[in-house]
Amino acid sequence: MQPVKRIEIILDFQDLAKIVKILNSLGISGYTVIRDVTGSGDRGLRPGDELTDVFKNSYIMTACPEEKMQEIVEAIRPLLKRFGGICLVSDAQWVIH
Amino acid sequence: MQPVKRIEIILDFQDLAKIVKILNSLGISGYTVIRDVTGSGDRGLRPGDELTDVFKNSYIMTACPEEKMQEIVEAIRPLLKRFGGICLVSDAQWVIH
Amino acid sequence: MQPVKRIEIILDFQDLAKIVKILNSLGISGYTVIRDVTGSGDRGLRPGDELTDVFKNSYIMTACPEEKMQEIVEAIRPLLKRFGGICLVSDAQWVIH
Amino acid sequence: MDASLIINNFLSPPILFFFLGMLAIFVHSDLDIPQPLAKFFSLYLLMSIGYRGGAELAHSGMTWEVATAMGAAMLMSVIVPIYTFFILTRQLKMVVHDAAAIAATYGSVSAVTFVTATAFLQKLEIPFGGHMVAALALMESPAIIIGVLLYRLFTARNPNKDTLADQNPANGELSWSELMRDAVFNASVFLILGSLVIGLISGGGPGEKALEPFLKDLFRGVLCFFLLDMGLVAARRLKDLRKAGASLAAFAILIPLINAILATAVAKMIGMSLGDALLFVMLCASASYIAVPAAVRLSIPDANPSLYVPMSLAITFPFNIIVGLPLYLSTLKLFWS
Amino acid sequence: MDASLIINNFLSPPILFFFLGMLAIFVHSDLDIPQPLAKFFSLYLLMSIGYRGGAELAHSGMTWEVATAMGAAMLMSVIVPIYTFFILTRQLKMVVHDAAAIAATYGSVSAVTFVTATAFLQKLEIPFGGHMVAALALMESPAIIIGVLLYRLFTARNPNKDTLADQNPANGELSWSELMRDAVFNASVFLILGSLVIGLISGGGPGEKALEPFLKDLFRGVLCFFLLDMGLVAARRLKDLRKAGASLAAFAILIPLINAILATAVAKMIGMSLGDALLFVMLCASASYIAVPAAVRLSIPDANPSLYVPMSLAITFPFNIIVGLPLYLSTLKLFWS
Amino acid sequence: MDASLIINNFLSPPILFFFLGMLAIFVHSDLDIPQPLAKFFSLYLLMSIGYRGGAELAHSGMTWEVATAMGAAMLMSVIVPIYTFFILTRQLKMVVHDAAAIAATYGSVSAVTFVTATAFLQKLEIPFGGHMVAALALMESPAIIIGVLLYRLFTARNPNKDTLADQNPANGELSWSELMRDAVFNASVFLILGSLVIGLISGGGPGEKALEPFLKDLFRGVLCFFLLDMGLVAARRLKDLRKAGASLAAFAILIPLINAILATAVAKMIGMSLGDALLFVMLCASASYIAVPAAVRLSIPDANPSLYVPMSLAITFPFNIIVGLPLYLSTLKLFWS
Ligand SMILES: Nc1ncnc2c1ncn2[C@@H]1O[C@H](COP(=O)(O)O)[C@@H](O)[C@H]1O
Ligand SMILES: Nc1ncnc2c1ncn2[C@@H]1O[C@H](COP(=O)(O)O)[C@@H](O)[C@H]1O
Ligand SMILES: Nc1ncnc2c1ncn2[C@@H]1O[C@H](COP(=O)(O)O)[C@@H](O)[C@H]1O
Ligand code: NA
Ligand code: NA
Ligand code: NA
Repeated sequence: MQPVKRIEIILDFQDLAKIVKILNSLGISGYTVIRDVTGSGDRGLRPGDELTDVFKNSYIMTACPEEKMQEIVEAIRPLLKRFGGICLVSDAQWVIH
Repeated sequence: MQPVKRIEIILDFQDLAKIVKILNSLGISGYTVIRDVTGSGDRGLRPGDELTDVFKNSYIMTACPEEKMQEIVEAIRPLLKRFGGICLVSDAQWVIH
Repeated sequence: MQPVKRIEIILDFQDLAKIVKILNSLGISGYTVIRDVTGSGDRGLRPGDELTDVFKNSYIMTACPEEKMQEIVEAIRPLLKRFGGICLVSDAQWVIH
Repeated sequence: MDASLIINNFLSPPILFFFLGMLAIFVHSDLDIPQPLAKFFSLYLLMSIGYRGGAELAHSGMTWEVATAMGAAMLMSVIVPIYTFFILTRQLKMVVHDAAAIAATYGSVSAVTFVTATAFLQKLEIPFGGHMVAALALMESPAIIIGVLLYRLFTARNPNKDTLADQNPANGELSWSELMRDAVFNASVFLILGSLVIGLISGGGPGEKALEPFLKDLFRGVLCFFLLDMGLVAARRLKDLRKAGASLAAFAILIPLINAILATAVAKMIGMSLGDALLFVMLCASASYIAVPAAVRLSIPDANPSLYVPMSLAITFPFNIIVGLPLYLSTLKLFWS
Repeated sequence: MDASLIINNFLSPPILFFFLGMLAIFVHSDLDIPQPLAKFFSLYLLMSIGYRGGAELAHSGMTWEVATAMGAAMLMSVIVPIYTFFILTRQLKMVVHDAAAIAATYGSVSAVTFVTATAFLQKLEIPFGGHMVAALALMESPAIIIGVLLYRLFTARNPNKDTLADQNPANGELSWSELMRDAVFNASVFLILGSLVIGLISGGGPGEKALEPFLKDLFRGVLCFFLLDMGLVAARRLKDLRKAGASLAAFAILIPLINAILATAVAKMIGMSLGDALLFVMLCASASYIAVPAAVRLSIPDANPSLYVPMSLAITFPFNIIVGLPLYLSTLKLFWS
Repeated sequence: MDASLIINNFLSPPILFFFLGMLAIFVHSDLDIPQPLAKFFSLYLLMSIGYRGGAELAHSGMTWEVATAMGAAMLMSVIVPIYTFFILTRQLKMVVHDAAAIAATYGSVSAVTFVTATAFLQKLEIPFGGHMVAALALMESPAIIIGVLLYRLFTARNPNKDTLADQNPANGELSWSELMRDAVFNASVFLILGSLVIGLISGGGPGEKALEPFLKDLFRGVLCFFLLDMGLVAARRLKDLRKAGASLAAFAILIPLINAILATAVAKMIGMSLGDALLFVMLCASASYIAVPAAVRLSIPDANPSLYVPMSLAITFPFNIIVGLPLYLSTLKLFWS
């Protein structure tokens, strides 16, 4: 097993493509997405029950080497600042296969 | 980045509103929900394939300051005792933005 | 609270049953599943927008005692080697109830 | 017994699609109906049956016939949970909480069984009254409440309860308001009753005609699709039956038969029409698997759902729509002709 | 005023199902329409209305009547956001970003309101032109663009902006291409316009006939189901209205009335038929809750959605379909007879 | 060549909705069909085509015509994967695993292409036999099995295999039972065959009539909706084609043409009717993108899905339904008149 950083980002459904673009531009090709997620945050409740996809969230998780983590976080931070959402970083062990 | 506690709760779909109520009553306005989750636990398989929403789970995650964590856990524990479900707490770094 | 290992596995939707079988055979009856998950990895993009369920992922998480973890990881590793997917292990505290 | 009726039902598309769903599980096919669709189809069937029942009731009006049917429905949904509870605890030596849950299950009704029966009657061109839909809605809840009362009556007070029952409502006693909400305002009762009232109000007007293509013409096709899904789910639950054991499996077939006999007698006594009688018998013979689990979960928390769910879903439901439907009708015909 | 028209509308199935949805929330029923279904039904309604509008336009052809209707639609969707913006900022002392978002909301239109109005006209057998669907599509975007322009015109430059506006596009200025995409190519405008063009091309041919059972016959039933869901969502948003306050709640009813009067005058002036006039009035009176939030989110990021969404969804929409529809028609009838 | 036929097809609603879907991606619209709905529509189309084929077969009975059609279907689904495999490995110097997967793709068939062709024939009022649905079901699996056999025949034994092939079944050899399940009992083959059998059993009876509004009348409309989604998905896959390169793109158009010529010859030889011949040609020209990926994933694990999926989904499928359909029919007309 190999230590990695597990970065979780929760943000507007409609900003998902922007995050994926950033990850791709940083050469990160491994990530997992849960498209339909609801929640609540600084910008109030996002119930996800409307016809428009504006008021729901998406979840992205990527496991990356420690040295890549800082780079990703820096690239994502301005997006979160502008559009809202959160980003958590935690430690994990990658099962090598 | 700022250290936080990442609390994950998995419980019956129909108890979701109760957890949200508890979080609100504790002044926690940041959380993320995945409504449709299946699984298995002490109360057997919850396949989520029936017409009734009784046999499926929901997932809630909230990232909170360390000092809030204990309070949340204590408020949730009796609910888990009565209705089933699990609660995990782990460490994470919140990306300040 | 009791320290546990949090094992997350992300793999092909169609291999989900295999993982559940392995967990059952190891006596693990507690796990949570998110059936429809998309993502990208070594085997390219898995957009989850097709009629066939072949190009989408599932997510399984199980919290288990430390001593069980190694056993689970060893049982799962050959599956990941053959069919793709990832497995992450992290630390968590189980809220006893 | 009218064998052609049985074969005829057996070979009708809805039943065949139910079998197809079961077969898919047995041969390990990856056939799978997305859950939101299955849920939509059940909502559609409830809305369709409710609206059309209400519209028909608007035509026929409230009659003596309607009142007696309601009374009979009420009666049966009180009797059934009580007598089955005692069979379960006395004869089958079952613990109180499971007995109460199973009694509620068999006292309450299955809307899908009812819906399948109406399609069967329509095919045979046997008329039935719109008020039977009201009977269906009426019969969903009482048995649940009686089941919970029996549970509370026959359960010794839990000595640990006092330590738990602190200020926090999560620990507290049974919430009657929650029970009422789950038993009376659960989605299926609510939608059937609501659609019935809408049908009553707007039936006969131009609105009824405009809704026909959606609410009436598609009905049979949607039922086929829906029973395909029910077949998948029922087959998946079959393996849970091992836990239930042979005596509960027998119970899941015998009680519907007994209830059908009781219902036949009651229907004859109050002079129901043949079509109404069949629907009434089907209601009494059917077991709930939607309303009951929702209400029982909180009110009889120690009841084991892997007993009462597969019993009603994987035995009683298939038995009723495959064998029961033609069986009950041919029996009724003996007395009604 | 034609009271029977109001009662008639009040008791029509689509409106009754809307009430049923609201009631479900008030009695805490667990009735819930799966979101993918609700989304499908809205796509279906847009496709149906678009295709049938296009097919009818293919029959009638492009006439002077069509051109003036388009002109009137364009005019109203420019005037409304501007005058409402000044009412909001001057009279109601609202901050610019919220005023701009609300102005865009009331300048743009609600397809579901339009669709409900067409069902209402069909029931009353009042004819209307297919080009009104084009007017609907035409009216969705301009108000959004005007709202954004007003916002940018009346907002003092943010001093922090320069530090943010670095190379990274995520920090940069408003992306006009993104705004255009959200305002003009958003799913609802795109699908309505696309279906309209397909209807124009293939209308009259055998294709039109073959699509009727799906696109036309099911329309009313799907509308009922859809309004059931709209009732659920609207009732859930009602409690957000407390934040909006009484003056905005009044705004959400008065502005539709004013717009309806303006639209009546314009429709009379250009000599629209009764059916077209009602649809035009409904469009002007309606407020957007699909296209606007999507576009406003990026273009007026500081606008508070818990003001403009519940105003349009939980007040203006129900008001228009329940009271407005028969009210506007009976007013129109005074001038058109 | 009958140019009017091509234009006519080009302007038919299903094809236009396919274009609309592609356009939505090109203009970056946020139009999106929820995946559960797209899946439901594909299940619906399979069920509809299966049931109606079976019902028609019940009317016509098993004839010599049916038997020869089945034989021809079997023959083509054996020949096509073999000859294409050698073109791919010899002419295009492709590695064995990708060649085998592509050969299976082009040997197997696309139910959606077939369904679009039946709608096309119905519009032109050209009759066709219900047994062609059986041919469709028959042709899905053999090419997959042949593809896997070719792969195993032409792949040098992997020296690492022995270390892997321990007790754990996850590491072991190809599971033939899994392959059979994926190839023969996959959802689409299973549902088509099952519905066909149900149609055979219940066709002609009152059940058939009652299912018509759902299974028949809605067909064309659902097809439009479904092709709208297919357009979205196909356009999203287009960019993957860059990886495939020009020679594979050419392959994805030429092989359908060659298969169409072969199928035309076979159809003429065994004396198929014009309608049956067109469906047979469409089947042979079509490439799978549902059954094949499911089976190939485990059986030819090293095959690259970003080659065979976009080839069939983004080139061959659009080519066949837009250009192929009228092209093949006008060619057939030359020989059949
Ligand atoms: N403390 C938190 N814990 C978990 N999820 C959060 C938290 N804060 C925000 N979120 C998620 O991030 C989304 C956007 O947050 P915000 O931009 O703060 O409105 C919310 O709707 C939640 O789904
Ligand atoms: N050890 C575990 N790891 C992950 N999820 C669990 C675990 N135990 C229970 N769960 C989840 O919690 C739900 C309720 O658990 P229970 O109340 O034990 O039946 C299960 O259906 C699972 O989704
Ligand atoms: N580094 C990663 N971080 C998060 N998820 C990943 C990562 N790598 C792969 N995955 C997930 O695992 C799936 C299968 O990965 P693979 O077998 O590498 O194609 C992907 O589609 C992703 O959902
Ligand atoms: Na019963
Ligand atoms: Na407006
Ligand atoms: Na082929």
